[in-house]
Amino acid sequence: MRPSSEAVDMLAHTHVTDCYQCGKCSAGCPVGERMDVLPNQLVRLVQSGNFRRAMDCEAIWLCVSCQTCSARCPKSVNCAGVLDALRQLAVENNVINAAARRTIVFQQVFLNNIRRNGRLNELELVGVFKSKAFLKDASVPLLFKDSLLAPKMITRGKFHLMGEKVKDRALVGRIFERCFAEGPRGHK
Amino acid sequence: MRIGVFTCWCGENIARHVDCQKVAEAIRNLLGVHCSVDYKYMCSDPGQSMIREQIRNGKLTGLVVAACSPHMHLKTFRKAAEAEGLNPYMVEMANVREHCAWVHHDREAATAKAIDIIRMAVAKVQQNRPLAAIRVPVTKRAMVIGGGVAGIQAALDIADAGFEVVLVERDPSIGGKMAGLSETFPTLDCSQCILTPRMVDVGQHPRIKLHTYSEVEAVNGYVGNFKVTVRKKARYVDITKCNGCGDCWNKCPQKKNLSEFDFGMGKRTAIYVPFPQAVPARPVIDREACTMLLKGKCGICAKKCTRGAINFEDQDQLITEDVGAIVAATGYKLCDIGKDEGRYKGYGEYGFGRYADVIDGLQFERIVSASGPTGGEIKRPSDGKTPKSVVFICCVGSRDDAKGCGYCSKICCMYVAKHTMLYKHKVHDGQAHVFYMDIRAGGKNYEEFVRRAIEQDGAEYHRGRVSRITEHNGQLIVRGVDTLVGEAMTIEADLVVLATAMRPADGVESLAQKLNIGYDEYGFLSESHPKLRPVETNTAGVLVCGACQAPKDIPESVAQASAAAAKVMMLFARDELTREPEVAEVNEQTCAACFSCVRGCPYKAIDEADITDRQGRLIKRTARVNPGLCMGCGTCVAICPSKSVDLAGFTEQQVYAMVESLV
Amino acid sequence: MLNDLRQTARQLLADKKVDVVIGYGQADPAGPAYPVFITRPEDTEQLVFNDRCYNNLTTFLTRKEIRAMGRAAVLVKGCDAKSVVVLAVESQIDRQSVVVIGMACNGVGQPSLAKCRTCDVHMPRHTDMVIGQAADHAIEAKDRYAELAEMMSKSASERLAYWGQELSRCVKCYACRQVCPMCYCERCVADKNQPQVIKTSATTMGNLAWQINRAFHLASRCVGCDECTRACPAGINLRLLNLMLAQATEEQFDYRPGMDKDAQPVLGCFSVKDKECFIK
Amino acid sequence: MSETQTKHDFEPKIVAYVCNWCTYLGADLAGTNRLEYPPNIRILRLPCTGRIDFNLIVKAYEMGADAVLVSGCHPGDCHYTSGNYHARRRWMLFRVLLEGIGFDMRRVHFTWISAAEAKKFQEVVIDITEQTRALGPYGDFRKLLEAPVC
Amino acid sequence: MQIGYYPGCALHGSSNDYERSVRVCLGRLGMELRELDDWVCCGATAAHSLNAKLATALPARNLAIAERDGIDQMLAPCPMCSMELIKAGQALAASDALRREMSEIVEQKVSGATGVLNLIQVFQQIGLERIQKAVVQPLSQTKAACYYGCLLVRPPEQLRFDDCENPTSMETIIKALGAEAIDWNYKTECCGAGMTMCNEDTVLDLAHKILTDVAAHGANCVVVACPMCHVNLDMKQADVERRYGVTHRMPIYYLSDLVGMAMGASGAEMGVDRHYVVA
Repeated sequence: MRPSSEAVDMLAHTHVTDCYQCGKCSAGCPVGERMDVLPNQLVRLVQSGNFRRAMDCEAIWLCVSCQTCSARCPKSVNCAGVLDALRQLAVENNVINAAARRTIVFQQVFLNNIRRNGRLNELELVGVFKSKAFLKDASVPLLFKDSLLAPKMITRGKFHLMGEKVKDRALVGRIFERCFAEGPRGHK
Repeated sequence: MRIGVFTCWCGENIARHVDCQKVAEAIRNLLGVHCSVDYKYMCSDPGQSMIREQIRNGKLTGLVVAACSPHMHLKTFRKAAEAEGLNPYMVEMANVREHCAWVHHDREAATAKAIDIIRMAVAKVQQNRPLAAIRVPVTKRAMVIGGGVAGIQAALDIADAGFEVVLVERDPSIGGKMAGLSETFPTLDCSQCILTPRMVDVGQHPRIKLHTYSEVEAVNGYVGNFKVTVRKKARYVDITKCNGCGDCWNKCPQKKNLSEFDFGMGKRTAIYVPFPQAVPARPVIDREACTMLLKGKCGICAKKCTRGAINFEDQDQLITEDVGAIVAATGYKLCDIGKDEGRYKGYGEYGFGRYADVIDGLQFERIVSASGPTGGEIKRPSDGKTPKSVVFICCVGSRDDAKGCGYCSKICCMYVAKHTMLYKHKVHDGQAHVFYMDIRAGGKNYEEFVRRAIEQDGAEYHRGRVSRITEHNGQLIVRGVDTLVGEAMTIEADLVVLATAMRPADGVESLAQKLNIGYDEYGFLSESHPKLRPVETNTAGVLVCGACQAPKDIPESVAQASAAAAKVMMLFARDELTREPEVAEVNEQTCAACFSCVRGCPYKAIDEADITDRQGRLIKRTARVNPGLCMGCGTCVAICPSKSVDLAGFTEQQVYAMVESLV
Repeated sequence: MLNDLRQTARQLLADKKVDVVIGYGQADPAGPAYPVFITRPEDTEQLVFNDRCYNNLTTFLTRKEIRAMGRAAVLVKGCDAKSVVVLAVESQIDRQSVVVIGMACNGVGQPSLAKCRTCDVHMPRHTDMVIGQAADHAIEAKDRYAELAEMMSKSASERLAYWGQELSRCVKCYACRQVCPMCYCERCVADKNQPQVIKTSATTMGNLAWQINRAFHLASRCVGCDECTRACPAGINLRLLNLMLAQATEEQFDYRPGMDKDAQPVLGCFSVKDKECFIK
Repeated sequence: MSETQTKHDFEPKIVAYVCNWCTYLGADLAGTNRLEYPPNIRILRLPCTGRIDFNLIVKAYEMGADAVLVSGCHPGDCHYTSGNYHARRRWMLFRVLLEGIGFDMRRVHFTWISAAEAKKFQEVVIDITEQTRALGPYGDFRKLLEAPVC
Repeated sequence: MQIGYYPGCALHGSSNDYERSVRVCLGRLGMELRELDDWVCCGATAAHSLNAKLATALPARNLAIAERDGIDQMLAPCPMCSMELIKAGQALAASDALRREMSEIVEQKVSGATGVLNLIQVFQQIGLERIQKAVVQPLSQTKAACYYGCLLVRPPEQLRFDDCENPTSMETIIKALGAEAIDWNYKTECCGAGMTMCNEDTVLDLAHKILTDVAAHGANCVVVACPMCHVNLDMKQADVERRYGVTHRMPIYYLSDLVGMAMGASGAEMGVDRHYVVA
């Protein structure tokens, strides 16, 4: 799906044109202070078709999906959904900046983990993510930091060392296959 | 019947595509047609003279003019007929210009169609019956509902023109919202100074009958002849005996009731006068607060009253007023954003109702007003401290489809600017911040006024909305954004004032139903035409003005009130009204009294009626049309299963004759 | 059940609560029951109730002759009970002054009439009392219109041909009008001649115009007692016409006449949200 | 150039029941704007669509109409506030009956045309005329008209 | 009383203290949990970020199992799981086409009719009176800050059980236990939730703000009903302290911990000893 405001509307189930730029989304955003482009500005970029800037900013990768912006929007624009959509479009269009990389790798590792096990194997997740992320971005501290916590976690019984697996893993595999059949986003 | 048919050439307009002579020829042989002539310009003086001559000489009893659209000249030809003593409703037009000559260029086909059109008209006119215009007497007395600035203006205008006015006000005093305002934009003149003399004028006017603490219970009748039932709520004070000395309210022990006039910012007693300049300056007992009425204990006011005006046995009274016109001026209220109410969702994120120092615009008016609970000193509600930093937030509830209303409340931009100025004039070291989305200052001297607030009085304007207000150690933390800078911002404030949305006053929908007038999805009363009939409604004789129709400021409300008053005077300038006689009538012999028509009539013009014999015994029931209310749409005709209703001018006979002429 | 019925009727008459009981009598146990108008307590032994009690007796409630007899009690089956509701809504009867005796019913006719096969009101509703207990019958809404679905599966010209054929047999005897509890007009539109709304000429068109009028005047009012169909000497299946409008009324307005005594009637009212996909 | 200049084998008869305040004025405006359309339509002016009884529609076919147009004000614009809403609901049910008895629904048309929609009026009339012309005379119905009863 | 139970990955992994707490607490209240057979992960943020269809299909698989096994109500103690299940359920209920498509993908008929409840709602179903009656050790020393975070109350169109700006349902329960619920400012602010792994900076910053406001309003503990909130406020608390040079020492309890302890369970029984910050 090429970037267009209709594409964003569809992905986010919303009407971006409804936004009248009051800024309430940005005012309430818990990470707004760290964003290079504010949520209301992102919506404006989508409105005016400037997707390159919208996809290439750090802000969309800082979003914590807390839904505060959508919940308070006086025009019921699903702002959090717009950021979700921008992230999807960025991946699809290969607009991957440093901020994006870690998150994308994490999410891919996460989904692969689910695809294999049906449920999350946290130890595997941490391990694979840290090593993969390190290969792509040297600023990610390798295993060390969390491994400081790991012994404590194990003593507290907070990890299944082996992790759990669902019985019908074949079905999980087929579900993934069907969902990815029409492209990485699940649709044409 | 002796029908004359007059086919007009309209110069070349009709004659170019329709062979008018051939048409006249063809029509001449129709049954009932006495004469059929064609002429170049029927509407011209010679044309009309010819028609009149034919009526005279040919003793015509019906007339068909085949020319342009009836919307163009039907009235012209009806007048001409009337001048010759022929009933105007015996005249019909056949539209052979707009519906034929102008749209068909095949001369043969157009001529054939023109003949068909005229045949239909001839068939109809054969079934026409003379009709007499309906005359209804006019009661030259008006009712104004609502005693705010709009109602006051309308009442005074009508009364000064020499007509009696009944003014009905729900609250104990007239004055409305304006009586509680501090100073008014863009001149900063004192609201009470300009309004209270007008209130006194109303109170003393020989032709204004004032019903305060009263509400409209029911409305019957029609233009010129309304019967309005008014509920006068029990006041527990006989205002004819009371002289307003104040002994009662000064001694009342129930002092902790929130004052409605101060929007809860001040307190009042259980027996009270809403504010010192009230009209009438007579108290009322709040039955929810008076311990005598609640528990039968106290009665101090009665003991103190030297004139015996207190009456705890007082009851609501229903009175009926006959009036010829009604002006609705019920005004507005501010959206209560603290709680959910139907489509309006509470603004939990602003903490209104939770934090004492988050107030609305009208509450701020009382805080800055010299007559207010703080005597005009700006003190915040929680601890009485003078706020050094005040944040004003625009568009709270307005322009907010998700939680409030989609429309712009129109007056807030101006009064927020005014608030910042009043604040700065009183707290010189204070700082006012405004969060706005757009500044809408269209009006004489309005834009200049807003600029003054910013340039001279130093209000800080930030373009953006506020997302959340929290409280920390008595400070309000306002989290907003300045979208022009592109930065979220946090302001620590001592007081936050929300410019909340203007909504129609409570109960306006039920009043609209009683008056049989429309209202929009928000409850604002509907005018008849947004541009050309801005104070009329779809019910003749009912007018609207002020903020009950849409958000408005004072000058607009007053202008509209005078406009409504002028419409009332127009109505009262004549002794009787004439109405088109094309109204429905029930055949009471065949009516089966199923009353579907009563349900369906858009004007509530059909009543259920009893037919009785001389001894008063019920013979049968029937539907009956009130010709004063009927507007002639004919919906009842189509609804009636036994075809016992018919519509004059478009009777079943007439319409069937037209269709049948098409064979 | 029969004893209860007779006892109730006797009591109502004896206590002067009513002046007449409109019920069913039967001379030949194998033949159909017929309406009887009982005015004396001792005559209540004539009353019967069985699966031959076809008539919708509520039609008599609006008849002048019956009104002249005074206050009435009327026996109703579940289907007939609905017409009482409609008559009250349409101001034709004062519900307070009529005693409505509901009779539990498992259907009439042998075999059961079409309406009984899709009936979901074997226990009458909105009555003053119900005598007896009916068996439980589970009916799905779509079953009510199954017969119609079959007809609607034909093409338009086939349907027109069918109705042309059927209505060519109509003799305009107005038996359908006579038995219908909803046809209470003092002067039927069919008898109006200035103008003549319905053609009187002996062509199928005149019959069609009459049946269109009858059916449409019953739109969202017909309770489906099917008396018109039973009364038709030509055996025209008038029920189908009524079903068309009943189905549309139920689908569009979620309304079934006579089911809810407080519901607003469908015609003579409107909603701004009414569908209008057929209007360009 | 225009449709009407060509001669056709069959010229349908079309009856239009229109509201005085919208569609009638729309047709007036079509005239003022000289918007040409086929001359097959005969317009009957009624105060409001609320006045249009279903019997009038039946009557039109009885009188030999090949198609009928019923037209009034858009929802919300009724001169009498709600006549068109009543009409809309009635037509909705009436159509069901017509369809049920096998009436050719391509011969009955409902539209909203405002006083300003001259162009729409023209287009509607052209459409209906052409469509009806293509359908030919309503023979099935004529048969009923003439068929004597058994 | 029996109710379906969807633990989700967290409760079977690093937040198994939460599962233990929920099981013990609800068990004492006579609520039997019937764990969903062979449930799969809800997909969490990763699914709806990367593949919209998968974000419906994974929850649909779980809803299909629930329908097959006749479970009409199901507790999902993790708000993330709960929201994903609710969103999928609502989407399924609203669209014929989607029901058909999803039934094919998950190879089982699914209609989306199963009710999904969060922990607070389950307590509400049990009833305040019943909880109150079960209290044997009123928590009179506890001054709790109830922390809802984001996904318990947002998006409000989907989750309508409490006021999204000023929720009070947890407070009501806490008060029934004899504890004091303090009013504070950050109860619906986000803690960073799923960013724990990939954006630690943000998480520490948000957690710090929350913990600071809690302390400023005089609370002596925080109550949560979300495994992610717990991780960010409890496990990461030491990091917050180190980074901002402050001492919070603020114990973070699950709502079920407090209910359980008020009913007489020991801290160890509720798994409180496995928390990082110990009271």
